[in-house]
Formats: sequence, C-alpha cells, structure tokens
Amino acid sequence: MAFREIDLNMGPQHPSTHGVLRLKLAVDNEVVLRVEPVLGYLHRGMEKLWESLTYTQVVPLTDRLDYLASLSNNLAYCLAVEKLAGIEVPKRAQYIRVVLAELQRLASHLAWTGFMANDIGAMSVLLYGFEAREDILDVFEEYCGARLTVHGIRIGGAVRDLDAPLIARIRTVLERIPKRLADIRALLDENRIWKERTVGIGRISAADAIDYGLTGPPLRASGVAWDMRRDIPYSSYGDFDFEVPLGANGDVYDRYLVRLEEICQSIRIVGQALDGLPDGDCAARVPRILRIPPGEAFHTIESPKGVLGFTIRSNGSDKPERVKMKSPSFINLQSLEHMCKGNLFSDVVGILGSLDIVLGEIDK
Amino acid sequence: MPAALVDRPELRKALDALTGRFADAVLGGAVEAGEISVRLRAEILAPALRFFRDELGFSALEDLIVCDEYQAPVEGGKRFSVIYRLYKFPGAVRARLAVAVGEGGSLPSAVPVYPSANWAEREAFDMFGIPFEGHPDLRRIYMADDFEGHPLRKDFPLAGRIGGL
Amino acid sequence: MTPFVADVLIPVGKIVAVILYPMIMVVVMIWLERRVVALMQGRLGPNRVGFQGVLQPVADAVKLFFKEDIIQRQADRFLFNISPVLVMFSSLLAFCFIPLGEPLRFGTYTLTLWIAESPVGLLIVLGLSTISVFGVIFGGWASNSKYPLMGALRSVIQILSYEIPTGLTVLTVAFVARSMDLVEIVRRQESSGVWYGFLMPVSFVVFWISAVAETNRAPFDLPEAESELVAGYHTEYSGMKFAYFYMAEYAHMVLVSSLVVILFFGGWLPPFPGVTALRFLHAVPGFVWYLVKIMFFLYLYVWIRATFPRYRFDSLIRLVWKWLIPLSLANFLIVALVRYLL
Amino acid sequence: MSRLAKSLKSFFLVDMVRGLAVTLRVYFSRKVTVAYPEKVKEPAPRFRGLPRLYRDEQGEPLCIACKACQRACGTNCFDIEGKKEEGAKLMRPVKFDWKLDRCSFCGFCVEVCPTNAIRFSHEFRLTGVRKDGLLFHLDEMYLMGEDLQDHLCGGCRRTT
Repeated sequence: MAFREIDLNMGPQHPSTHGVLRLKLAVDNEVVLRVEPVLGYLHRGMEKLWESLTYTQVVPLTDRLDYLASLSNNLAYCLAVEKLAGIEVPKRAQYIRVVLAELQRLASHLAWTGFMANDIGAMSVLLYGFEAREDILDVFEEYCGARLTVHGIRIGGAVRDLDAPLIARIRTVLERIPKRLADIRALLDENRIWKERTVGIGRISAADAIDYGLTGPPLRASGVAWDMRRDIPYSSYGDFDFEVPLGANGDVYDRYLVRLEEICQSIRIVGQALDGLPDGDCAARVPRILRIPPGEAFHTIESPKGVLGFTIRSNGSDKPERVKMKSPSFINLQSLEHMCKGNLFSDVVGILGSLDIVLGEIDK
Repeated sequence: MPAALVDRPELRKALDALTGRFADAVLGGAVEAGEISVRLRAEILAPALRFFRDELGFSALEDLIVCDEYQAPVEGGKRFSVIYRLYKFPGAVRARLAVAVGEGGSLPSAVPVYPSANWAEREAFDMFGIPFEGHPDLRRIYMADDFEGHPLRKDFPLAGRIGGL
Repeated sequence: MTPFVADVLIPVGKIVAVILYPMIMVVVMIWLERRVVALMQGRLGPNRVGFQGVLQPVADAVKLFFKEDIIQRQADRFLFNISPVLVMFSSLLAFCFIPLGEPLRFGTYTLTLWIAESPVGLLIVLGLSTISVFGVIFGGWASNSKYPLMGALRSVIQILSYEIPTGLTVLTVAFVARSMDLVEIVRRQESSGVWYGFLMPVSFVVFWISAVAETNRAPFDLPEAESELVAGYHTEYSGMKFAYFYMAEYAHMVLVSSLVVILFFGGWLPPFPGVTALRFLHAVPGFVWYLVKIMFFLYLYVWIRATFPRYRFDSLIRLVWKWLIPLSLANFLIVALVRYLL
Repeated sequence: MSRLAKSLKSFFLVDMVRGLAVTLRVYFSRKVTVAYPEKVKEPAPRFRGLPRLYRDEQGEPLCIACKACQRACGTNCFDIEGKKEEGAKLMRPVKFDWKLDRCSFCGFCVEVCPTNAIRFSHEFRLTGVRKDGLLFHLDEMYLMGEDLQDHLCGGCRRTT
C-alpha cells in the first residue's frame, strides 16, 4: 500500500526544536523527503537596535544572542570594536579572556552533550552534563555576578581581574569535569543504541560542508581543520598548545566525539592560561563614550557553535553605523535539509541536535 | 600581528590577476591587513565570485553584509553596498568584495557559486529589500510574509512600523 | 460460612481487590519512577506531597481530574472516547487471571487468591494484554492528528512484532511446566526446586526485552517518543482520558512484571525453594516475596529508562526480526528437544 | 581488541551493564539539587540581583541625582528627577523610577555611580504578579531586596 506524503509541522512548540524553530517536514511514512526550517519566531531586531546604542551599551545585548555561550559573543563583539578603534588590550586581559571564553566553551559543549543525549532519549546524560556546566556557571557568578547572560568581557579587556581564590576554584572545577565526562562517556560511547542512532546518521562530506558554509564542530567532524583559534589567532591563542580534534565521517557520532575532545582541549587551554597568567592590567583604559572614526572592521572568533563574526561600521559618532553578525547557528542550520533527506523522521531530531543551534543567535 | 595577517605577495598577485581579468569593472582594489579588498561593478559580480572560487581558491563564503549608505550614497547615488566576505583555507586568507546597488536595483545571486549564500541573501532581501536574481527561493526569512517595509533600512523607524506605530 | 458470604460477598470483594491492587501498584510505580529517575540523575525528585512525595501521584491525579477534557473538532468522538477505556480495561481484565498466592484455608472454606483460574490462563493473559493495541490505534487514528497517527502505527507494528518472541519464550515455560495454568507453573517451580529463570536464562532475557518493548517503555518507547512525536498516540488527550492511558501503561508494566515473576522467578515462592537450609525464608508470607520480586522488576524498568537512549524505529524492528525471533526459535527448539529427551 | 572479545562483549551486553552501573552509582551518591524554598543556595558575593539604592551611615541618601546611571543604561530603565533643596549642599532625587521589566542586569548603572548609591542586592526572585509591580519608585528602591517581597511573587517566598 502506498503511503501518502504527509506534511508534518515540527515546532514552533515541539520538545526538541531547541527553542522556537519550526521545521516544515514532508515525510513519506517515516522517511523524510524535505525539510524547510521556518525562522523568525525569536527575531528581536538586534542589529537595528544596536544602531541606536553606544558601542559600550551593545555588549550586554550580545549576551542574548547565543545565550548558552554569552561570553563568546561578548568577546567577538569587543574584539571587532577594538580592531576598529585600534585599542591595544593588555596581555593579562587577553589571558583572562581566553580563560573565560574556554570556560564558556566547556559550558556550552557540556550543555550540548546533555541536550543531544536527551533528544536521543538518554535523559540522565542531560542532568550529568548540566551538573558539570553548573560548576562553570558558579565560577561565572563568582567572577562577575551573573550565570547565563554574563557580560564579563568589556571593550578593552575583562570586567575584573582573576584573583587567587577564583583561580583556585577554576582549577577544582577543571578537575571535576573529566569525572562527569567519564560518566557520560560510559553511558554513551560504546552503547549500542547510541551508536545505532548516531553512527552514519546525518553525514555530510567535507566538500559539501564547505559549500554549505558549515563551521565549528560539525565542520571539523567532516575532517576539515578550520579553527579560527589556530588559523587566525586572536587574544593570544597563539601562545597555547592545543589540538584541533577532527572527525572522519562527518556523522552525528563524530560531532559528538569532536565536541567531547574539544572539552578536553579547552581544559588544557584554561590550565595553560592560568599557569601563564602575566602580570598587568585586566583592561585597557577605554572611555565610556567611545567615538570611533569612520571605518569598517570584521573580526571572527571560534565560538562553541562555530565561526562567529562581527562586522562593525563606524561613522565617527559614539554609535555604530551598522553591526552585522555572522552567526554560526544560522549558517549551520542551512545544511539541515541536506543531512536529513532520506533519513528517518527520528533522525531529524538527532541531526538537528548535533548541529548545536541556538535560536537566539539564528533569529538575532 | 599573527603571521596570517602580514601582507603577502601572493595576495597582490591574486589582485593583479583579478584586475587583469575584469579590467575596468574593478573600481578599486587594495591588499590591507592580510586581505584582498576590492570594489566591483555589480555587473561582473557573478563571474568575479566564480573567479575567486575556482581560480583563486576561495572556497567558502564567510558572510554577506549589506550596508545602507543613506547619508552618503556610493557610486553615483546607489543606496546600498553589499559586501561579500570570502575565505580561503588552508592559509586563512580573506577577501572582501564590495558592490553597490541602488534602490530597486538587483544583484545576481551567489547561490550557484556559494550555496551557503542562500539564507544570507534571503536575509538581505528581508532586511533591505535587495532582490537577488536567480535565487532559488527568495522569500522573507525573519519577518512575516505580509510584513511591509525592510527593517534594517535607515529610514525604517526603530520603534513601530512604516507609517507610525 | 453462609452461602451469601461465599457466593456474593467474597467474589465482590475479590473483584474490588483486583481493581484496587493494580491501581495501588500503579500509584506506587508512578512515585517510584519519578523518584528513582530523579535520584539516578542526581536530583531530589518529587518530595513535597506527603512523606517523601508518596502522594505525588494522587496530586497528579487530582490535577488531571480537574483539567479540561478537550476533544478536538475533527476527532472521531466515539473511538476517541472508547480507546482509553479499551486500554485500561484490557490490562485490568488480565489481572483477573493473575494469581497472588496459594489458596488460603479458613476451616472448610478455601479462599483462592485469584478471580479466575483457567488451564490456559497464560494464553488468556497474553491475549488480553494485547487488546490494548486496539485502544492505541483507535486513539491514534481517532485523534485525527499526525503525531498520534504516527505513534499509533509505530505502536501496532512494535507490539505485533514483539508478540512473536514473547509467545515463543512463554511456550518454553509451558513445555517445561507441562501446563499453561499460572498457578500450576508456580507449583511446578516449587516441586522442581529451581526457578525457570535460572533454568532457562535465554527465555527470561528474551521475554523481558520483549515485555519492555510491548509495554512501550524506554528504550523502546517509540510510540510516545517525546523528542520526536511529542507524546505519540495520546498527544491529543487531556484530563482523565490522558490519565487512563497513563495509568494503563503502568498497569501493563505491573502485569508484565507479575508475569515475569510467575513464569521465571517462582511467583510467591521464597528464594531457593529446594534448599532445606533456607526453610526459614518460608516464614515470610508468600505475598511479600511476590511483591518484592515485582518491585524489583518495576525498579528495573525505571533503571533501564534512566540509563539508555531510545532505539530508532527501524533498528527496533531489526532487533526483533533478526535477533530476538531467531534466538527465541533456537531456544524453543533446544528446550523442546531437551524436554523430549528427559 | 580482537573480534572474539568484541562479539563476546556485545553478546553479554557489557556496554549496557556499564551504563546501568553509572546510573546506579549516581543513585546512591550525593544529590545536586536542593529543596528550594527551605534551602536556598546563597548567591555569590558579587551576585547581580535587583539593584538597590543605599544610604550612608547617618541614614542620608547617597544618591545625588546625577543621572549617570540613566545615561549609561542601554535599555532605558531609569527615570530620575533631582532637586536641590534650599540650603542643601547636594542634589537629591525626588523621582527615581526603575523598570524591572526593561532591566538586563548588565551592571552599567552600578559601575558608573559616582557615590556608590546604587548597588546590586542579592535578591534573585524577580517575578511579579502584576505588571505595575515591576515598576519601582524612589521609596521602594531603598527597600529593594529582602524587604520588598510583597511587591513580587508570593509563590516562592522563603519560609525561613
């Protein structure tokens, strides 16, 4: 019996669309024929709003883009402004930024591991991932008083210095994460169900991944070594010794492994940055009302989700003329249809999860 | 300054190849801060993108940026400048292609060359109202289909809609 | 004992008991599940209502009771209303055939701890519990919505496929016990001195996996896979009708756990019924042993749910047709051969 | 790993048992969550809770109505008016409206305040039951935090 093609609406309220994403699916029984993401449910007009704020006032709003990695957004925006205004950031501030950004990467990847496993049905992993992430959020709270929308990086440096007790606390947190990670790996790595749900699912070849503009862990899982931290080092990333983990197959399982390995690498980077923390100021002297002569700057960083870039145009006033954000989730989501076609409906959930999208960043 | 950003002779060579190929359609070109920056006539955008991709090896489109030059129109009163940022790796080389387009004018779509331009062009269309010819599916991406106006244009009010609150 | 008591009061009391017993177990199970899953995830879980949150299921039920009962306009009202009843009824009816212990003697009167005993009780229980698939597909279809329909289709395929290994493994027990009477099966385990679960571990494992699949529980909870199908076949249900589906699922789990205990773990027998040194274990009433064993399997359900990811539909079907059915067939042949030779 | 060991491991469900062992261990280990209204996890010293206006040791208000916070705020939370009384040395606020529903807790107001008048309290319960409950006036800004729970949601009030 031929089964009629069904149009299926997944979202905007659905347990696993990670926010208010709507997917218009066309399925033949359970096989996916077409996927069309419908965006805009969270569109707040950030880019328009930024044009009416001073350079400094934009920073806390960047927290609300990728709310799972707010410090990465802060960092990308501040680096772009500093490039435009020619502000030299003290070495110590650069190291503090690295510590914060890598902790944020840890938090984001741990949360991702939990979400992803929960989408596949392993609900305990969600809580284990969050438990480890909670430790990091506690560090952020200790550092500057907020957990999620941290606003810890300012134009010119970081909001405050890392003091000895906080450094000690970060070190204990770093020691705890591998233990939690070991639990997660014991639950998932070898598990036959997990492997069946992830190995070979949502494959994308290296060439296709580049064509679709994929960045971040999904791209590296396809075997393309593109990591902004290493290729165009910013904020003293060149000082640290770390590896860029690569996958081979470009499937969901490789994305999982790449992210887990990135967690280990981030722990290494934070350790090195804390060990080598130079003396100096934690921020450059930057006037609160920053006036930047006309110009344009583009700066990219490697955020947990992928390559995050800001283009900023100044017009001589204290407000930017135009800020354009290159959001990794937005571009990564484009390849969803390519990965999902011909797979089963259940896999859409896993593939979507493996891309690690955040709707705050997609809809801006 | 990291090694990747130092001025490199091959960039200049690439720029020369571009001007040699498209001659007077290249309005200005420079190599600054480790990236090629050129301003092109809109007519040669499609072949120029193809040239960058196929012959210079810029395999990825990093970003597509539109700016509304409301106060100071460029190139004979054209209102928008559209910037294509290309990336070449390994090697971490960037290129910046700028074209100008007037209100009501259109640009050739970059999707046949860089498939990742798909949503970026839809966003530009949604936010600025620049049509891209040859785009497979040019619809609004963020705003509702029946929304009037293009929010990121400078004359669009920050609060409310066109024609008042 | 007057005939009135023997013929009216006691049967009515038993009928009430056979409704109450699963319901109480369901309430305990719902609390156990939420609590144990929470503890396994490093959370505290519900601990507000009553001591350690034991009254949480009651609070849930009260909440569901007062919820608006929504029947969407396009739904087939008759089937939509009948399906929760059908699901609930099938698992409750099966409890009539589940013995809770040896008959008790009060002077001349013998009180049996079951409502109906049948020489083919095993088949009847399996048959009745499968009726719930009608409720599921009626509910999924009558909702006239896409997610419930997909959930219902998955559920039917899944339950029907897993019936085969269940039947084949149950047959091995029937072979060894030479009976399909549930009471008789337990008595045979007592007389032979070994529980069938240890005698035929393959049968037990296959039966358990199929049983988890048939009750639509994690990791086989595809018909209601929340990350994909929202809530599966009962997406459109609310209020008490949803509660019916919910309770029926748990009642079904209790039923399956009872069956596992009866078939493979000696029902109400204390451990090691054959070992004379452990005779003192007989001092504990059989019903307690029975409950302890059932609770263990209910715990196992929850434990598995807290640990594993969810199978995908095709691998679920592959598992049963390529692994479980051949395995249970081979097991069946071996048991039959051994039984024939001995 | 040899193929035999691999298939044996697979047959005896070693991967599954490892997973079960992890959940069982967590089952018996310490719990992370706390029973919230009774036990409260204390916020860090630098916690950015509801901002509050402070007075000095003599009970004099610290705020001099310089409106630095109003200018620094990116989301227009503040509406401040100051007045210099006859003979007084400093300006004092006569109107200090602060809108919780607009605040993003970025901390600019606290950073720019020249007299340290506005500082963050540790109050993290931000929900209100009415929309006008999210608008705080001058006298409420001095009470913010512990003393102002009536203003906010009653559901999660601390019992201890």
